Amino acid sequence: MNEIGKILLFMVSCVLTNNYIFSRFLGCCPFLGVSNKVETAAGMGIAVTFVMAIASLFTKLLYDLVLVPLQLEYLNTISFIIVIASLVQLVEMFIKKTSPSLYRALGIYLPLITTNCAVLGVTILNINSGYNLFYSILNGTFGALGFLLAIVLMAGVRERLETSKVPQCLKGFSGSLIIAGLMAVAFMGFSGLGN
Amino acid sequence: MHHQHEGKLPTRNIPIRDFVSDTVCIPMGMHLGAPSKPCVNKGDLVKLGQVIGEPVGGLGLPVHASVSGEVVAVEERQLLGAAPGMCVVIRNDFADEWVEGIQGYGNVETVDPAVVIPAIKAAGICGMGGASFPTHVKLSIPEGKTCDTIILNGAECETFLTADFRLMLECPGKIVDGLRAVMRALNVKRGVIAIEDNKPEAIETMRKAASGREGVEIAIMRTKYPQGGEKQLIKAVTGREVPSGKLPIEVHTIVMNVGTAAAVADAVIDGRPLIDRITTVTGCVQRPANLRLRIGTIIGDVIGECGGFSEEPGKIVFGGGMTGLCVPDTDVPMTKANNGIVVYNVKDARSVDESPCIRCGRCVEACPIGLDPYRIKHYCDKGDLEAAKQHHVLDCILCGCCSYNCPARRWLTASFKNTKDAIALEARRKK
Amino acid sequence: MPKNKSLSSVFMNGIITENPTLRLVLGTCPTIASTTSAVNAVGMGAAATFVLVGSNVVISLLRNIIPDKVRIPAFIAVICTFVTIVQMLMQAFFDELYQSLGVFIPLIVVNCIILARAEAFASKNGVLASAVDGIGMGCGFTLAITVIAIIREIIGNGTVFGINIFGAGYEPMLLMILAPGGFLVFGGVLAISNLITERVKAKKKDEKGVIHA
Amino acid sequence: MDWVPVILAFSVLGVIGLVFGVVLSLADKKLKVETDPRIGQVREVLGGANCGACGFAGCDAFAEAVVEGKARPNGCPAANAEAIGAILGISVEQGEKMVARVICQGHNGVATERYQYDGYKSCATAAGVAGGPKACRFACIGLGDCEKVCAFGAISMENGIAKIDENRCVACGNCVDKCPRNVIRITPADAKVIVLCRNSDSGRVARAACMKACIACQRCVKTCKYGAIAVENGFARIDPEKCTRCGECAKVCPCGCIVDYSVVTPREA
Amino acid sequence: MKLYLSTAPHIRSEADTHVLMRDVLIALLPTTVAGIYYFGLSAAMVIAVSIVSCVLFEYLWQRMTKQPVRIYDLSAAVTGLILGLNLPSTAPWWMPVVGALLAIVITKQLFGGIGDNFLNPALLARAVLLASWPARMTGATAYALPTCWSGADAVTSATPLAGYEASTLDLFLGNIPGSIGEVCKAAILLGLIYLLVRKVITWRIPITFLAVFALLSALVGQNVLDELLMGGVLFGAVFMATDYTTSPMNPRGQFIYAALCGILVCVIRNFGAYPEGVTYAILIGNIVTPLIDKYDKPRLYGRLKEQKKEGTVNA
Repeated sequence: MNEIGKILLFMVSCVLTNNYIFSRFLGCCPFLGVSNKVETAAGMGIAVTFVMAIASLFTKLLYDLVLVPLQLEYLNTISFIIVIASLVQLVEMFIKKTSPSLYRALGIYLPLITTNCAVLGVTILNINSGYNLFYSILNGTFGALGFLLAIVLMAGVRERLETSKVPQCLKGFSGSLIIAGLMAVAFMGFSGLGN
Repeated sequence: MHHQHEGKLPTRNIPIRDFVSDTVCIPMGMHLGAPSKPCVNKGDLVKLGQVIGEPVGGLGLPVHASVSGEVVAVEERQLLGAAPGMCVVIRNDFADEWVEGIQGYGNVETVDPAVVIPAIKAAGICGMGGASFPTHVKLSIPEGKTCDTIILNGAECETFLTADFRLMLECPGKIVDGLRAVMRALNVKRGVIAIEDNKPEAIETMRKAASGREGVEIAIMRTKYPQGGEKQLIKAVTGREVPSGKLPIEVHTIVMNVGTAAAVADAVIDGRPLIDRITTVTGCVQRPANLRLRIGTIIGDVIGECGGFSEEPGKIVFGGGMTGLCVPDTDVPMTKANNGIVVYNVKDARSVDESPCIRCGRCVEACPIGLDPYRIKHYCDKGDLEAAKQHHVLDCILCGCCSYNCPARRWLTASFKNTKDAIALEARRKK
Repeated sequence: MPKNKSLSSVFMNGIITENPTLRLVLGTCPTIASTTSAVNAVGMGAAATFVLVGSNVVISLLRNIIPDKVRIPAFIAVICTFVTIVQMLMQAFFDELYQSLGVFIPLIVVNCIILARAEAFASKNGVLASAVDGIGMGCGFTLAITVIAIIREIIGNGTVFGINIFGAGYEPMLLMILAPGGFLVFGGVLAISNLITERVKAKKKDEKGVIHA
Repeated sequence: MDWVPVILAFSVLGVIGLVFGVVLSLADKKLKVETDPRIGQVREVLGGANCGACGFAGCDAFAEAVVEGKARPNGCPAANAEAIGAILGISVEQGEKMVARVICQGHNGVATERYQYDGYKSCATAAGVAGGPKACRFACIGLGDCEKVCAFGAISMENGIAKIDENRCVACGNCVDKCPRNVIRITPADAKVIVLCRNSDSGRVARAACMKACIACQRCVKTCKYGAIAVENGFARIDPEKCTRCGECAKVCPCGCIVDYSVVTPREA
Repeated sequence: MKLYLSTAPHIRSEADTHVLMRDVLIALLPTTVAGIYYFGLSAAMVIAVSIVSCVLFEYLWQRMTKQPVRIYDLSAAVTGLILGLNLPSTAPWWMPVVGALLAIVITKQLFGGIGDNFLNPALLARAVLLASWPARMTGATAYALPTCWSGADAVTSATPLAGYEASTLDLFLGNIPGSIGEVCKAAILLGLIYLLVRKVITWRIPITFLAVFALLSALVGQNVLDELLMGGVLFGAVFMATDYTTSPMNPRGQFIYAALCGILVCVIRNFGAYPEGVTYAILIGNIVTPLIDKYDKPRLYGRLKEQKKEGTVNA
């Protein structure tokens, strides 16, 4: 298959087949926490997409240009986290400045992108899977789009369930986890796509 | 929405007949707007057509004695609304002697257009299709607006009712006269009598009556509830849509009921005030009928005239099945706007408890306005007025289609009415 | 948190009152990812406990030195160090476990539990208390994920810690050790824990009510 | 021991930290937005029920208004005003404890029913259907409009009328606004002796409508030694200022429409 | 004489929840009969166990949580029947029971019961069973041969679905191996006609679903007729994608949803790891439904943009 087809399949598999939430379990905290309104979920998803794409670029460059030549590969975790934390700070300041309402809605979850394991996860996976720079960025961007898709769908379902008579003990995280589980069952249908 | 049965068969072919009872109780608040002020006292003798209630405020209308006789009480009675209303009770002496000074203008084609609207006001006419809006106010076109079409509503899409149908069959000339009077008064060139296609006889009769009359045409519409709703009627006849929150005059249209037009003809030609109207009495009564009833006739008497109940009654409703109002007992009087008395047996009267919404989407499909009734209901139940408003609950015309079609038997329409009232109340409080 | 709390109550706090997984719902990702088998869960729990104790102790030691403004980056740096140590240790001694837990070992860095304890407890309490808190929280985490893992392993594979318990006739429900099973079992266990908490609360309230009346 | 990798590691991390530190501090200056941390603190003290009793659009808005000095700290009936004052560094008085009370005892079987209401379960709707199902125009309709608006779960429907849990009630007044019959009143919590009827019809009509209706017989007025009771508009009313909570009036009331809450608990009443 | 009073409307349509569900059961009858005819008593057993356990779980749950018991609305029976029809006739007794637990308790009741589930209960159950016991659910190991099987013997050729080869007529009549309910297309069409005549469903979802699927299958070069008749496409489009609760409310949304399902079936069949994508396609459609409902609004009367212009022209 030609290169473009390969890239397309890679994108599809990043978004659907190897969805960060439903098949890699990365980024569950914001997925469960910031998914009660579609609009805020979309905002969170976009913020994560932005951070993940840029983080993939920076960490890959850092790794290839600094850590590998200096034989300091074992420093990857700590140096990546510094990069991500700084990027998140920047995004946070930016959102605070431009959209206070979005900032209020995302609340404590913005700084939590730092500890969003999907972001650190994607940078480490990029290295572990041996992707080149281009594929790293693709993986970061489309993986994050998969996260965006998942969190927006989740928010849609949860918004709808607001009107339902859900038992008390299933309100909050426990119910969200079960919704996520059922959604993961549906997403199994995508397995095999793009591989 | 198509009804499985329209309930019109029992009375469809029964000619109108008169019924006069020995006591009438005439409410002062039969029209939209402030109730009239009684101007007679207990013990007074009144004649037919004598003014017994004087108009109050901008939407006020006079009320006339519908029988001659002695005033036996002027008191508050519990009617259909939330609060009790003032009523004048008259014992009929069956003399039917008209009060002096009743003077008509003769032919509607030659009458001075300027006298038509005052004559309508003096006759105490309000919308007789159910809304009871004072007709002279409706016909007063606000500054800057124009009217090019007057539509007479002969759709009678409501279930059970045949009063307008019989009126069209038996008094077609009067209806056309009324329409012409209004057209001349407002200098409107086009008058449309709109009739649903399930009433071919009425279409035929009206067509004959309208032939040769200037600017009068007949429009045939598909039988589909709520075709007779003001907004739906305008859309069907003219293709125009009344903007949300606006009156029909915004699209240069005025809609009147055929019954109102007949009353207008009486008022203009003979100077006769509105003292009676045609009403369908059907359901669980021995002899369903179309009766010409004096305003204020107690419905217990009406049911007696129809041979009494045929079954244990469970519910008595003024108006049709989709929009009618329930009465608390049989002591309630007829009003100007009441076009039907329908008696339900106990089984049909009972409503089933609401079950959970199954999201079948029938309410969405049925809504003639294009609302999301299932969603609005949720906000209404929660008391979230703001969200309900955002989902356009104020555009609801309360036709009842959503509730009718709901398989979970949910009270959609009632909750919308509730919320609309609450929003209006809140707006008033803020002022 | 009062300073004079006994060490045992600090310890029990982590296991029951503020169980990081079931009460605070922190660290959901490793919970779902590492509960495919009981062995994985215990391994993950042990690794997280090690990091938790280590970072808690170090941060508690440094709590008066680290300036307030840069405390979070400093905490992360400390945690990172311990994670890297764990990574190397596991690679050296438990390579199989390390391979099956994969990317989730370095991701202990971003496990919210550890940062949350550093911020909420270690930076305000003494070394010993912090160490006990680390052990308590670590045990709470390990216990919770092991319970989830055992449920998943029994239903999904018919085994506990790799030991077959149902015999050959049992047909395991594969889904339980796949992705959705993780979400569902975690959700279910959480719901049951909520239910128990609710009941306990209601009972307490009732007792109170009786006293008042 | 070879020290080079160690120094290298430290310096690499140092450089990375430095670079991002400089970028961040620059960005911080450029994108700075001031927020008052006290808003969050006040918000935490408020219950978060968003009941609207403070007159603001929810708890967030109230917290902001309090910190900006646009609202009084004791404006929230649900929160501890002193706690808010402590955050703001000012002293405030908590107002007198008020509770909402249902001025009606027209339970099923006590109040006469004119017809069977069989529609949408809402008091406002039922009140509009020929004056409501109960013969008394002043009675609680009992379909729970107040229960629905209560953000504190203090109201329940029992036996056809509303019941208020005074421990949960914060007197926000939402139920008062919602009731189509104005049957709920905000009263001082310590006003223990209350006339639970406001039927202003004549005694005969009132009695026909409800067995526990005030018939304006004046017996309580005569019994009261403190002149605290007056019959106006056809029903008795106790002035809480003058009332000493002696409960004598409750004992003589022939209709049982005066209730002494210090003798009967609200649950039994 | 004491009257009952309420607000309007005073009349209601015949079709309440019970009647609608009963109609669905009737529409499923031909399919059920055909399934039992082809696969014999074991199929009847699977279906019976499935229905009984679904109704039982619903009853027990509602009793346990002190809700009004609503088993008489028949929704649990419909779920049970559809679940049973989704299983192969060789399924052991415990599979429909586990399926019923998943469908009724996990998918439906945990989220509040009828009308509140966001996934089709029977489909979710099928998907879970398929993922858990693939060999028991699909393929040559699971599918019994119909009692009047006439095709080539077993796994000789590689038609994508079950490893059997059959004529188009056999595909249509259901004389092929497969899940109990999905084999007889003639019976399914009969059910579709009944549902349409009784106005239980509209044509929008099933026809759009099938049309989009057929179009895409043609585009990727498959035999359209065979694709339509193979597997559970028809059964899914008629009985499962049309589930009220989990499909969009507004007509336009229904088109979007059905088209999405059609596309996904084709994609999964042709490019995914599963030979049969109907289950997953509809589940994904269910998940997207809340978003469709949120953003797709019917057009409001009186909110025309060109209103003003048109008004002045007429004046």
